[in-house]
Amino acid sequence: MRNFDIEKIRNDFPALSRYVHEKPLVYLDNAATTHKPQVVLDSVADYYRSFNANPHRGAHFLGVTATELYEASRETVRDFINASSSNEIIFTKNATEALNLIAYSYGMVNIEEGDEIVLCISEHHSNIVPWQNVAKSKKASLKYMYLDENHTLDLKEVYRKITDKTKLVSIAHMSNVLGTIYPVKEIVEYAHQKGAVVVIDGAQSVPHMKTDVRYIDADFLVFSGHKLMGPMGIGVLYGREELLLGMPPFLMGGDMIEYVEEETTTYAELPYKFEAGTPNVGGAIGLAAAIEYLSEIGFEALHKHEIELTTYALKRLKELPYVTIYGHKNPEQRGPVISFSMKGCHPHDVASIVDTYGVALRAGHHCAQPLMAYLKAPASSRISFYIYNTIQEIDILIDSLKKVRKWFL
Amino acid sequence: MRNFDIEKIRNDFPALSRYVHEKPLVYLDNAATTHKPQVVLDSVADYYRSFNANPHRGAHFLGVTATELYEASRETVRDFINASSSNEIIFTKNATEALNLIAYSYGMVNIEEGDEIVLCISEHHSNIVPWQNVAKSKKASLKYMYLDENHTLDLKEVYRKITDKTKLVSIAHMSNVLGTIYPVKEIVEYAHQKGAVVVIDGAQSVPHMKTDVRYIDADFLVFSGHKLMGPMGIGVLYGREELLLGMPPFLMGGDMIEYVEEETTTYAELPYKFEAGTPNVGGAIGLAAAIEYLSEIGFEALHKHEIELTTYALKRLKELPYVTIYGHKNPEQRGPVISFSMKGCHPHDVASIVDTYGVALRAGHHCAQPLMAYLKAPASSRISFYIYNTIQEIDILIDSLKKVRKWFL
Amino acid sequence: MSLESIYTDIILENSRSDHNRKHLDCANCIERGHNPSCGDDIVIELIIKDGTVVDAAFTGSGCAISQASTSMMIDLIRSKSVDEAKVLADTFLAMIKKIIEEESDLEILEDAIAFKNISNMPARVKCAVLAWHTLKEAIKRKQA
Amino acid sequence: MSLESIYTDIILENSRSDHNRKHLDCANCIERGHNPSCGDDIVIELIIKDGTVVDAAFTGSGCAISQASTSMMIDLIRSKSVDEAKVLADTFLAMIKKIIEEESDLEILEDAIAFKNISNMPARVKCAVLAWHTLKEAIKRKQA
Ligand SMILES: Cc1ncc(COP(=O)(O)O)c(C=O)c1O
Ligand SMILES: Cc1ncc(COP(=O)(O)O)c(C=O)c1O
Repeated sequence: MRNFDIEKIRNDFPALSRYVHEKPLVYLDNAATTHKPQVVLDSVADYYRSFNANPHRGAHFLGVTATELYEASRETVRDFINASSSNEIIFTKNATEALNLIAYSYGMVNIEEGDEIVLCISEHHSNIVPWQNVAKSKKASLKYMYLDENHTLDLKEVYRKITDKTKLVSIAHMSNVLGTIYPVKEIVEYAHQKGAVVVIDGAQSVPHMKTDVRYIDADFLVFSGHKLMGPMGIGVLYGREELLLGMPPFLMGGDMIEYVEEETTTYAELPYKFEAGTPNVGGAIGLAAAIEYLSEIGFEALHKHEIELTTYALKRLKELPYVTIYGHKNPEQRGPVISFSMKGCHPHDVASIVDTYGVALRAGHHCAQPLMAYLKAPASSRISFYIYNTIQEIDILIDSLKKVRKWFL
Repeated sequence: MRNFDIEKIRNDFPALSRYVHEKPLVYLDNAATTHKPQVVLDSVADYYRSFNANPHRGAHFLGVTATELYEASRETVRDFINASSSNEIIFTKNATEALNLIAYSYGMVNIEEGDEIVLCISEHHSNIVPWQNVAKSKKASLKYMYLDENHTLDLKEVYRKITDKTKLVSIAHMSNVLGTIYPVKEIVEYAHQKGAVVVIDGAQSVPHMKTDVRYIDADFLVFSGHKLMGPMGIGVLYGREELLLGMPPFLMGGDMIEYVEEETTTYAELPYKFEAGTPNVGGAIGLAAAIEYLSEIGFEALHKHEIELTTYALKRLKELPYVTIYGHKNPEQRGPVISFSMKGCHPHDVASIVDTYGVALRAGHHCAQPLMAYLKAPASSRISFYIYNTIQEIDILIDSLKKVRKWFL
Repeated sequence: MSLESIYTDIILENSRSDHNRKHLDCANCIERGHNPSCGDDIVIELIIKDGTVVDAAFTGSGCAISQASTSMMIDLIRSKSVDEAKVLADTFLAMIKKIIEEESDLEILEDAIAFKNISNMPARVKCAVLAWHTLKEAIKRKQA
Repeated sequence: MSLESIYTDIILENSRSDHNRKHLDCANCIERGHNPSCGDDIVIELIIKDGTVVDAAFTGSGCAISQASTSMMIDLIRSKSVDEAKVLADTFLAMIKKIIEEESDLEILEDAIAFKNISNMPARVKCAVLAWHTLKEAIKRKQA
């Protein structure tokens, strides 16, 4: 673990020194996407400047090197989430593609009429719509686990909803709206007793906390590089080898085949079976560089920093009587994501006005409409922190919220 | 059109000045992937350094700008292929995903038992395996158009294979093995008479020749950014608006929805309906920069240069009595791709040996096993040129092939 | 960009004003308009008789921009002919797109001219035009 | 990397030699091995009697490396016991992976030591090991 020097860290991120509307950027939209440290940008550019080639196909030096770099990135990811084998790491374009891959290649094949798919009400659309599609096609039913008054998930609700009919449970480890961290290990254990497989949507959690797929005993885990300081266009699907082996391929084409004849095709081994077409080698290398950057800082230091920010932000927000905060009150029970509403000011007006003070936050349904309907809040404002945010930025946020309030008084 | 100054162009590509095995790199594997000019790398890095955000969701400045840049890239692509509307331009991760999207969302829905899907025998696996899957699922049949002795496609064969039963024809505009340019406009016209839709695989052609989807009257066109000097991880699906409107979405999740309720979802308008999850904004910007770079040089100058290279390469290869060249003898009838075999030397040995002289060429089945089986050549060596290759590089190639020959005498 | 040019007094006042926010008993032309991406969701209700918008009102929720724009539109079209309402909508949309910039050509929009600068806040253009697109859709359907 | 260290005379000679390239009339152990990505495709045929590889041969096509490696393997295992053949295969694979580097431990491979440097040409490692993996697979199946 390297010494947590926030000034030094901020200097690693070129975007953070920019100005917006003549104010220093205060970027509090990290749950949507994170900024990239210079090392990530450099590692991608270096790859293109020195080694760019189509991997897995070339006997020439660039092709061999591109293959090695791509596979080394896979190994970095494997190690990062402690998978048993790099055969279990499939590169996709984002978490959404990974969830769709599971829905098409596992869900459509294994879920049958009358089976149940269980989700949490706070899922992101990417972890709802593919399952609606499976449920509809297969005449299975979709069941939601609802939240308690702390906006967290009571295990009693888990035991109620997961039954012998449940074939698949898919749940985010951390809600992108509420920040709630769900007890996925307990959910997996119970679901496995009931014979269901469990998909963990790690889009929000993997960037913020050590994720050990073997400890959680997850069947599948997905996440996106761009929320973890990596480039856009790269995501990860982890799947237990045994499950992946039994699944038909999803995207088909170059690189995922063994033999193609006019009428029939045999498929390549894992992980290539699920990686059709020219892969995003630059993206994988950038993701690996981001993981290395993160690992150098360490989750322990990151967690300490984020807890500090979240605690302080919750405290300051609570000082504003016109603000309602969603989600768990205890910062230890949540990730660095806070949704709130302001009496008399619509979230979109909040976002537009604080933007003129340089503050980037998000307003809307956060791709979680069922949750918003459940909370009876069509929209909310959301702030979300990462490694490079500071206490001073929270002060600027609070000042700007006070100014918003003035407009609407 | 800017003056075609090969020295200046080569200087734009950092990778071209590198050495391989202590020899200057002679990169002749452009049909696999192309190198990137510095402007492309810069435009991507600038985006991340200055504007990085999740588009379509933010009211904040970075989000608005990311959206504008992403949509401006879409407009650049629209203009590049002369589509009527930017609603017809869907960003994917590569050509393979685009072909799969068509196969799943159009093929699986519109092709029925007894229907026929027509391909050319020279298709890339990415344009075969998805259709095998549709044919198998739907009990439709797959028919191949075979080549004549010039390794081109006689229109008589087209008229023979496309019948009233044909629902879909999918064909590469240019073969990635033979370089053959197929008469796609005539094929589209005939297929339309027969009531079939036509998919053009432009992965090889779009980087080398002006492609006008309205002139060709294509129903669908796909291509990949990385073969056109753009980054990896970005591809394009063009579809006629009328067809896209009628198709169900493929990948599902964030950004492609209108309303999500617990049980049901309504989908967003075009093009968003087909773009689930966080898009590769950096990739789209890089692709647009590559298109602008290419447009500045102009297809006319590019074509002139490539014809010169292809003509010279064919002439020099013909001087080697132990070399057999595949594909059309007339350089005007083909793109800058030449496959060949050398008597007594397996293509993989050729590739490994010329690699030690700095020459990068490809050996193998080139993801076109059915073609290779048809040609009765399990593997071939392939060279492929782009904007930055030179006559001197062809001389180095020929010298290195002579050295290969010596090893095996 | 100055916030004052967007969140003008007139817009803020209208966003808070509830006088057009109601149901009409005998509405014969009802249209829903929504921006799924930000959640603005309104329903406009019109009573059209002999080519005239006899009365108009709206319900729904959204940001200050969308609510003010809707309410000001309702004020403007009430008692106007359907054709005049259409011209107003076209003029408003042309103003936003900066196709019409002459003050004199915009006079018919009265207070709704206040939205002239919304294009300086691109993320909010959709909010400002929502009601007007909905109106055009309503009229088109009524006349079909 | 020098080409001479890979395309050695002994490998080139063996790649051209056809003396092991044939079918065996009474083969009782036949195994196909292939590298789909590069197209190398061989079939090895063995006659195994009382735990001994009485005869061996191969057919198929591929690059010089794969063909030479296959032919040299056939020469090496002919008349050896199945257990010795297994040890040879393990030793060869360990040599390629640089797990065994001592010359003295590699002596049993005789001329096949010529492939020692193939890891300097990573794209071709698969070609060199194809026959040996196929042999191991063949023996495993025979013994199962
Ligand atoms: C003709 C053709 N079609 C499709 C593809 C697939 O492109 P990608 O691998 O970028 O998806 C390629 C290139 O590999 C190709 O040459
Ligand atoms: C919880 C959760 N799941 C899935 C996603 C989808 O990620 P992506 O858009 O990168 O595919 C997101 C982020 O948008 C998310 O927050």
